[in-house]
Amino acid sequence: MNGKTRETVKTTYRDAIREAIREAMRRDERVFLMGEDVGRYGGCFAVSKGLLEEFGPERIRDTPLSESTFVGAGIGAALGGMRPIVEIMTVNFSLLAADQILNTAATYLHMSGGLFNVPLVIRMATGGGKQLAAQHSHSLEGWYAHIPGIKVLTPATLEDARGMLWTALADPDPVLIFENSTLYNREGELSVDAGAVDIDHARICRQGNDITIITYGASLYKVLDAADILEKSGISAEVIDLRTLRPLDDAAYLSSVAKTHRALIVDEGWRSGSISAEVSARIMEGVFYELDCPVERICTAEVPMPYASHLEQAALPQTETIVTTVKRMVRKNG
Amino acid sequence: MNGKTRETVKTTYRDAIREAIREAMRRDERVFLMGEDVGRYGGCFAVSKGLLEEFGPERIRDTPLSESTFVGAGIGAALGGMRPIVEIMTVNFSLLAADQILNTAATYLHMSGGLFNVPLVIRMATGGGKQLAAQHSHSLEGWYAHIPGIKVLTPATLEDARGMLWTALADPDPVLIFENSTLYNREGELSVDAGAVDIDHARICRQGNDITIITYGASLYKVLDAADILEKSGISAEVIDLRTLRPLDDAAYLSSVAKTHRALIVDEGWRSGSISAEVSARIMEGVFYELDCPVERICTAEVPMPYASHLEQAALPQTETIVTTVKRMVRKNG
Amino acid sequence: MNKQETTQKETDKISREHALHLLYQMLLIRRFEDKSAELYSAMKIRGFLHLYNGEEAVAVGVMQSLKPEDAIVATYREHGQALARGISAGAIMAEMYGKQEGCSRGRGGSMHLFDAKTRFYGGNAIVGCGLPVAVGLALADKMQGKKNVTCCLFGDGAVAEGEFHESLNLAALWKLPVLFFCENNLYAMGTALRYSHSVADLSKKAESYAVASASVDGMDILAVESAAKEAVEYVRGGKGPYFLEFRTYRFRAHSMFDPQLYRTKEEVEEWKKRDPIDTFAHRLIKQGLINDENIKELEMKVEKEVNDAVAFAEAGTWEPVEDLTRFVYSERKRT
Amino acid sequence: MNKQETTQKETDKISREHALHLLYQMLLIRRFEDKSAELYSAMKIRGFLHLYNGEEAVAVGVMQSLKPEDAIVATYREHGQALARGISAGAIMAEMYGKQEGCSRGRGGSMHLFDAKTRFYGGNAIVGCGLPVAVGLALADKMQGKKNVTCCLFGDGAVAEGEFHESLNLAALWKLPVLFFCENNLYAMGTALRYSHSVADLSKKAESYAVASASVDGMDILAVESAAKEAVEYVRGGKGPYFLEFRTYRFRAHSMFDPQLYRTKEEVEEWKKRDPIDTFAHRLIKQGLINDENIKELEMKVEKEVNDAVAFAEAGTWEPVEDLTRFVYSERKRT
Ligand SMILES: Cc1ncc(C[n+]2csc(CCOP(=O)(O)OP(=O)(O)O)c2C)c(N)n1
Ligand SMILES: Cc1ncc(C[n+]2csc(CCOP(=O)(O)OP(=O)(O)O)c2C)c(N)n1
Ligand SMILES: [Mg+2]
Ligand SMILES: [Mg+2]
Repeated sequence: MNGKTRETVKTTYRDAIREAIREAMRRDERVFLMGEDVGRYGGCFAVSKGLLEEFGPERIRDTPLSESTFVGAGIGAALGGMRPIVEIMTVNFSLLAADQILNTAATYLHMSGGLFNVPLVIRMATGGGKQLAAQHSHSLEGWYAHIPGIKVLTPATLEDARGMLWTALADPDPVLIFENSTLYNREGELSVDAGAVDIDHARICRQGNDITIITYGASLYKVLDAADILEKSGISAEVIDLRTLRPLDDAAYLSSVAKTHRALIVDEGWRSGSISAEVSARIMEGVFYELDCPVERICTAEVPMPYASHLEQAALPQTETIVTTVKRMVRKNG
Repeated sequence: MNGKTRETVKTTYRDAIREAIREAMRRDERVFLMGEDVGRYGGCFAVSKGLLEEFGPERIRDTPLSESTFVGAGIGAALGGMRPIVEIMTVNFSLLAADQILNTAATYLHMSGGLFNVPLVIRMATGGGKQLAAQHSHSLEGWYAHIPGIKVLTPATLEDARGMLWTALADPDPVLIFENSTLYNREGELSVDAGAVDIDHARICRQGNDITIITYGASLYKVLDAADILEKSGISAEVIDLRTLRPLDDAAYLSSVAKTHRALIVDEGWRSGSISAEVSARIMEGVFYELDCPVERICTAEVPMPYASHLEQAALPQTETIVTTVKRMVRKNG
Repeated sequence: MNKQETTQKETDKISREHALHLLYQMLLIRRFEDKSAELYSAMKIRGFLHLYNGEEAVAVGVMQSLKPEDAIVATYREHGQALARGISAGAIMAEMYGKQEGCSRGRGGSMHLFDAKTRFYGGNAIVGCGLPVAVGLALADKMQGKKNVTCCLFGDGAVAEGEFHESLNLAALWKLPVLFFCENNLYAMGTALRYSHSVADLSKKAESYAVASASVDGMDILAVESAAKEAVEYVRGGKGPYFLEFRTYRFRAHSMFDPQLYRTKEEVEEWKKRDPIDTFAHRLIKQGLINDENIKELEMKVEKEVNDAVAFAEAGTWEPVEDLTRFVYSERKRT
Repeated sequence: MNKQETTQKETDKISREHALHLLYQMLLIRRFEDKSAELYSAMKIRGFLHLYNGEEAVAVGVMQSLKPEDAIVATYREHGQALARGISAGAIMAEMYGKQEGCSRGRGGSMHLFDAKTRFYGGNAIVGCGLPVAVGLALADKMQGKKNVTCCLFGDGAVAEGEFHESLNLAALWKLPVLFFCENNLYAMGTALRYSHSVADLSKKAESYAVASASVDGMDILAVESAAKEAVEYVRGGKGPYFLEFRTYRFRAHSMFDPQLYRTKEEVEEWKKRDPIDTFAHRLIKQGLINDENIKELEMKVEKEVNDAVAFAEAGTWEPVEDLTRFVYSERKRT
């Protein structure tokens, strides 16, 4: 949003992340990047391309295939005074490191009675839509948001792609950043002086009065498209990008729903026990008496992701479904 | 409940599970038990004590410490025609096998387009209350319930402890059974002919009119105690034991809430993104217009479990909190 | 023991018929892979596509010793294994098209080929995840008194994962009939072996579990075949697992998104001189077992089989969208 | 190399002062553990309690070569290491009481002792989880040009976990200053070594990662001390990681819930003949370095230290319940 008033440059989500890493490494000697193929290959989604050449293999570290250990080593390096950025190629592989994330990274500060904090940043690609099937396509960021002791960031915009990494690196505790892989090629304008962003607040991306649509990550663009379409039908949707899934910025969406009296949550995760369930429950708890109709959710179908494109697209939340759902919610309860 | 009309025997939750394993192994040659210390040690919670002597080391298999591999081997053995019961000592350790559970067990049937189902049963201890601190005490059953492709059972009663295992073994797909470790010593009467139980339905454990309290696992007893106390104050609570967290039996709790118009969910998991959030969201979606007041939740505090008893007890849901919460909900909205 | 060279003797011994069979299978894989790459560019195939060019001798050589009742667990780079195991090229191609006539109904795609008839248990795309599954399949066979073996294929990269360690230990401890077949193509994506393993000689690792092992030239179909045969006999004989390292090379990129910054063109060219198909064909011709004409014939047959596969895939149908949530849970009850 | 026997020469060389120091530390651990067991029965200590009786020589011997700046990563059976590292008995006892004066504020308990001053990074109760953390600590030291080493202690059971494999490989590949110190007490809970590992000689495993290694008699304090010293020098010299197997035995049950069905009383008695404290004391007396009177004195000093620890724990206070959700996230901002 800064782009409109300041000097901007055309870039992509991928490049924004790369520049964030580059600048963080230039500014702080303690920062380094570690993960599978981040160096010589250039990163499986080309995020770290060129960084090896600039920083060398000591700071851009290709690891063997061993997710549990290189995440655990990230914890140790963080404890030892470094500021590691650990890249896990894809969210599904992070399950091999789930023990280190939940049982170690998230508990260390607490188990030690406040002695040892773990300033670790873990980045990973998430999400479906690229026909990568059932072992490469899930959206588990909402699932990880269940865990106390970690923070969960889901940058949707170029500004957040660039700025959240810096804020995460300045955080004393473990931060997981989920990059939806369909966003890497997304182009846009970014302020030349874009820097660290706040990670404590959700953002109202579009003002509206009839309904609040709450979302995060790649779904944001589907929601914004839906809001454009709805506008033509005279429905004014307020759109909220949660940005951070743990901790949730309750005030942001509760006050919006208190204004619009209706809420729809769009979530690329599986429905049961999703972050959308949590947001719905909190709306219930926080502003029940303001609601004109039940909060609804549009999530990914509860199926391991199918390869075939028509099935995969049917599984994911879509603009059209958002439009028809909102129309039904608003009309029926107008 | 059968116990009241039929011949019963006094037993414990632990023994009920052991007898279920024993009988399943006697009846079906394909069934075997595998896990750390299930044999010579007798099981870390003594569930399998004596089974090695009866069935020998071929069918009661002590494994090396290697959660990912012995769970994966369970998947393979299931694919190969056996009916393995894999024991993971404690839910926290299951994270070492999270990849095999989510990426393999839960996806195989789907990835193969229906060719290969995985009739695997995984049992594990769950829950806090024994001062085992931050790496042994969590309640992640609700978290696992997020995953399509698996079923999640949480036996609370002796009948379910005994009967669910058999039903799980007859299921063509992976089933996770979570045994709350505070229940193992629980004593009670069990029908001598107790057998397989249905796992598709929640159970109304107590009829009531003023509020529906929905829970599962060890919290059931706290809820039942609370209901007794509430009765003395003239509040009639309906108590539902979910029994199965995936798939949820929506009809059971929705129809109850449609009758009582109030709902409280008591869940030993962490709050954010818990199964209680899902139930709350579904109540919102299903019977919003029947609600007299917002659905509330009592969950475990969002903190890695502290060792000190007074802190641990403060973290867990307690009868007293249930009582005061219900009183507030009913009185305020009477 | 090291089986780097096949002796002339071994080549001499094989029948003309068998030689043509091996050659046909390798040619089929090569042509199938090239066609897949074309179809990827034509956007008929999507997702991740990992091709097997250069490694054909491994899959073909290995499958010769396996019986129909044996089980196979492969990786995401498994077209070659699937074809050599006898899954029809059409069913594989249709799978990559995402058609319901595909061997996994179009749900799996290139990385998840499955087949019940040939006990082909994937197509597994989490590196290392197939090893424990293979151990379990072997355990099931052993407990049921079956004489089957389970053949688990995985790459050099997978050897670094913890599951390799756990699986070899468990299989050795329980003396299970598993073939751990490592396709060492020197790279895990863009990470060369020397950056993945502190000890580059992978068969050394097997020793620390007391698992029998050998290394073999994976570019030499006859060397592969004989080493695999020996391993299969050992394992089927109840002596426990066996680890074989096949030294091979992938000629193409890791997947379709790989600019190959991590290796030189010269290195690739050097390895191409050892092309498993060319060298084998050459040898057979030199021996007078076959002639150029025979090869032409094989190539035409292969061309037809691949074209038929594409036609089959093109003619395939889309699974109805209404069926989206099928195959999450079984529809039948257990028997 | 195998260091099973300490030569008489080595015993001769040590000073009386050092001998008394070693003896004191071992006695302190022994008494502390016995007291802990008592307090467990008295329900002052709860949760899981894993005692170190019989293994004292390992912790005490190992710590002698470590500098204050070095880091330690231990398991849930870590009272001995914590005491030998210099964490006060009172802070440990208070921790087990769940008091806020405990070294982890009562949040961790017996399995999670931590101390910043001595770089004692737990107290880790997921078997194997400490190894990657130790690798990372060593990486941080190396990247910062510090000459520290990280000492990672773990059991024979942990060697079977995948993280052992991954961690040794990574440490060797990156030549990191990690001491992998395996306390082989022959059992992982109730599972004897032969049921856990297809190759019982654990130092063999180190070889397959090209990690320097040795096995040493863990019941002999001087053997432990000298082997550890050598390993520390090697690692501090920048040569990469080192694996040491300490052959030891736990005299007590695995934890307080263990009926010990998996081993015989005779076996335990046989090992008790090699009690690291008795044998060392005996040797010192035989040499005339100390006398019975000295031992009495030490025992009284130990008794007092343990009693003071209990008194400290008893006098400790409970953290207010209102603070329950503290230490989930840091309260300070990063500097
Ligand atoms: C657990 C896991 N980590 C990372 C990946 C991404 N990935 C896919 S293939 C591959 C390289 C594997 O190399 P190797 O085992 O040698 O097999 P090859 O591709 O060479 O046949 C990587 C890193 C993955 N699929 N699974
Ligand atoms: C990942 C994991 N699995 C299982 C356990 C339960 N458990 C605690 S200690 C232990 C045995 C470990 O044996 P070993 O490594 O030899 O150490 P020792 O207790 O003998 O010192 C087991 C199985 C655990 N804590 N973590
Ligand atoms: Mg490879
Ligand atoms: Mg041990």
